[in-house]
Amino acid sequence: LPICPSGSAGCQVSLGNLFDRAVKLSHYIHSLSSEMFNEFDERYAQGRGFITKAINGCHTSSLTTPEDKEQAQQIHHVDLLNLVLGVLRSWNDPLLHLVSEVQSFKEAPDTILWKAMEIEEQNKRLLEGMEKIVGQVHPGEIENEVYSKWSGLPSLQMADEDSRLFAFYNLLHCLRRDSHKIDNYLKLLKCHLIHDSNC
Amino acid sequence: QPPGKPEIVRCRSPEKETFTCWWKPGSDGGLPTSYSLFYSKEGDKPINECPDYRTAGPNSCYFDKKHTSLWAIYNITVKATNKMGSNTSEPHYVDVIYIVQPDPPVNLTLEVKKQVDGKPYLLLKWSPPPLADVKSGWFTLEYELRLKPEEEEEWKTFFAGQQTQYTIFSLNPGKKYIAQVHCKPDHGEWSEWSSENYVQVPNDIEMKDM
Amino acid sequence: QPPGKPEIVRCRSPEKETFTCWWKPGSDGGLPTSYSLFYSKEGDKPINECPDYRTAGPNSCYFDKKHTSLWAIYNITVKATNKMGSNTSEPHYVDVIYIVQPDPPVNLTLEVKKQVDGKPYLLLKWSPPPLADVKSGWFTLEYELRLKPEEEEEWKTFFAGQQTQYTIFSLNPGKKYIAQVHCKPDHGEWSEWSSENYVQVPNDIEMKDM
Repeated sequence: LPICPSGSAGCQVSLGNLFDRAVKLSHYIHSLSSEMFNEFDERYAQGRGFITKAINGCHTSSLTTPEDKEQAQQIHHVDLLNLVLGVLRSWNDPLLHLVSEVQSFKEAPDTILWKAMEIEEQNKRLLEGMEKIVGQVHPGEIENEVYSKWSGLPSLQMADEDSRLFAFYNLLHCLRRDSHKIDNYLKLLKCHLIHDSNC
Repeated sequence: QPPGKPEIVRCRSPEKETFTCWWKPGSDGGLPTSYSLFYSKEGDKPINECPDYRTAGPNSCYFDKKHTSLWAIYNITVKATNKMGSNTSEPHYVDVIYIVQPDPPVNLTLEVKKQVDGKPYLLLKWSPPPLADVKSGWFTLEYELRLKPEEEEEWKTFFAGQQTQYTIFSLNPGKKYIAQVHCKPDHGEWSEWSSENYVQVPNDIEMKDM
Repeated sequence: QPPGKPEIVRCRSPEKETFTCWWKPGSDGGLPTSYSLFYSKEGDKPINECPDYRTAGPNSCYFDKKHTSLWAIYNITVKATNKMGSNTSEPHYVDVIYIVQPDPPVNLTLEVKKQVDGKPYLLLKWSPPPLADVKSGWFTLEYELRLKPEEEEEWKTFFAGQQTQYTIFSLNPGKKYIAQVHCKPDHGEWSEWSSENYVQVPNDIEMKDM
């Protein structure tokens, strides 16, 4: 099946294919984030009661995102797409620092380091794809304001071990949560935009 | 004396839209003891009481859609009270997205069919659990089925991805096969196995694999 | 005279993150001829030159992660130039997802086993190629195996979907079977066949097919 039967004019990856790839990637990123969180939790966080402090602790909580199916279906799909873009952008910086800080972590297992690097790379790849998708769904509409700044680097470098461990725990907990949100919203958007909500 | 300390034993969401928690009472101190479940949700301060103690049966609290938020940590406790005093469980922290376990798939059917070259194959079909909203994309399910000749011990499992049908080629003629199917959300736990269904592979089917 | 028209003969990605294209030079017109590969990504106006002519050997261009996008179709041409002029290939369009060819599966094992009723069957098991195993969820592979008695010419192939094991019922006693397996990502190309593995079906196996 030739990819561009009529030559280069108008020859591009279809929206349906873009969504297929984005959903596969978001699913993969969340699975990795979950595994990384669980591994860190088992190895470093047992019995420290970090979960109670993790409440209200994500740097992206300023981005008001839908909390259930009805809300997610009521919001306009372009706004939801831009929210996904905003959450993804908000993770570029922390993921970059996570990789370097995990490297300086005493006996951090390679598996956590590999996952941090893989997530950092795939997150950038998904961001590129989402910008392409928004470009096709709503041409001329790349909003740059939706974005939440991260200022957690100092806490990852604190001398006190318990505080530092909690900072990592909280970052991985938020990554697991936000990557799940992105994956969930993209699967909803794909069914809505490509399959007319009849997946 | 005052009641023993109750314990929240399990919380589960069947479709990422509602969820239920169950608790195990402690000793009742020989006196009539009542139980109340309290929760607070990440992001808002007030402590609320369980919205529905009945729908999910005894020692349970059912959170309907209106009371269920995803991506938010619920801090849940259960308090046992009798005339002599009360006792509160340890807090139980829940984020609904990590307690998702669907109901089993339904309407599993098995049919022996023949290929063009006469060779038989088994076509299994099923439907997603009714509660799960797969159509909108809110819930993505993957399926796995297991099959074995009736008299055998060992099941053979087949992963069917997101399909709701599966074909199995290498069959034994004259055998009665049993099949079950279960499902898993994209990020969550496997459901229980569905009820069993059977099919009898006729004897006269010509069976040359090699 | 000017060089003949070169032709892009193949592009392949091993893991959806990098890719390589190879070209076949046309006639060089008896003169020293140089080759340059140019590409543009759909919609982007600028034409870029190949980032790396060396890594993948002669007449090739290697696109590393930074230069590989899953989200766009590449329009690639190769230009041959000598003193008398130049000649450019037909455009070659590449969508990285469709040119993925994984490495073959590994650890293929064959085992003759017996059912409760004594009838033998062959259980084949294998593992995904190492990279795909690590990136499961990003790489979904499907498998196909082929089997034949050693002395026969014709292979018999069996599609195993996403399973990493397969059972084959009707076997011939006393025969030595050879098997191989290969794999394919959705939309991509089949890998090479794995290395062969053998199994000897014992003679004394009671071999009632029907």
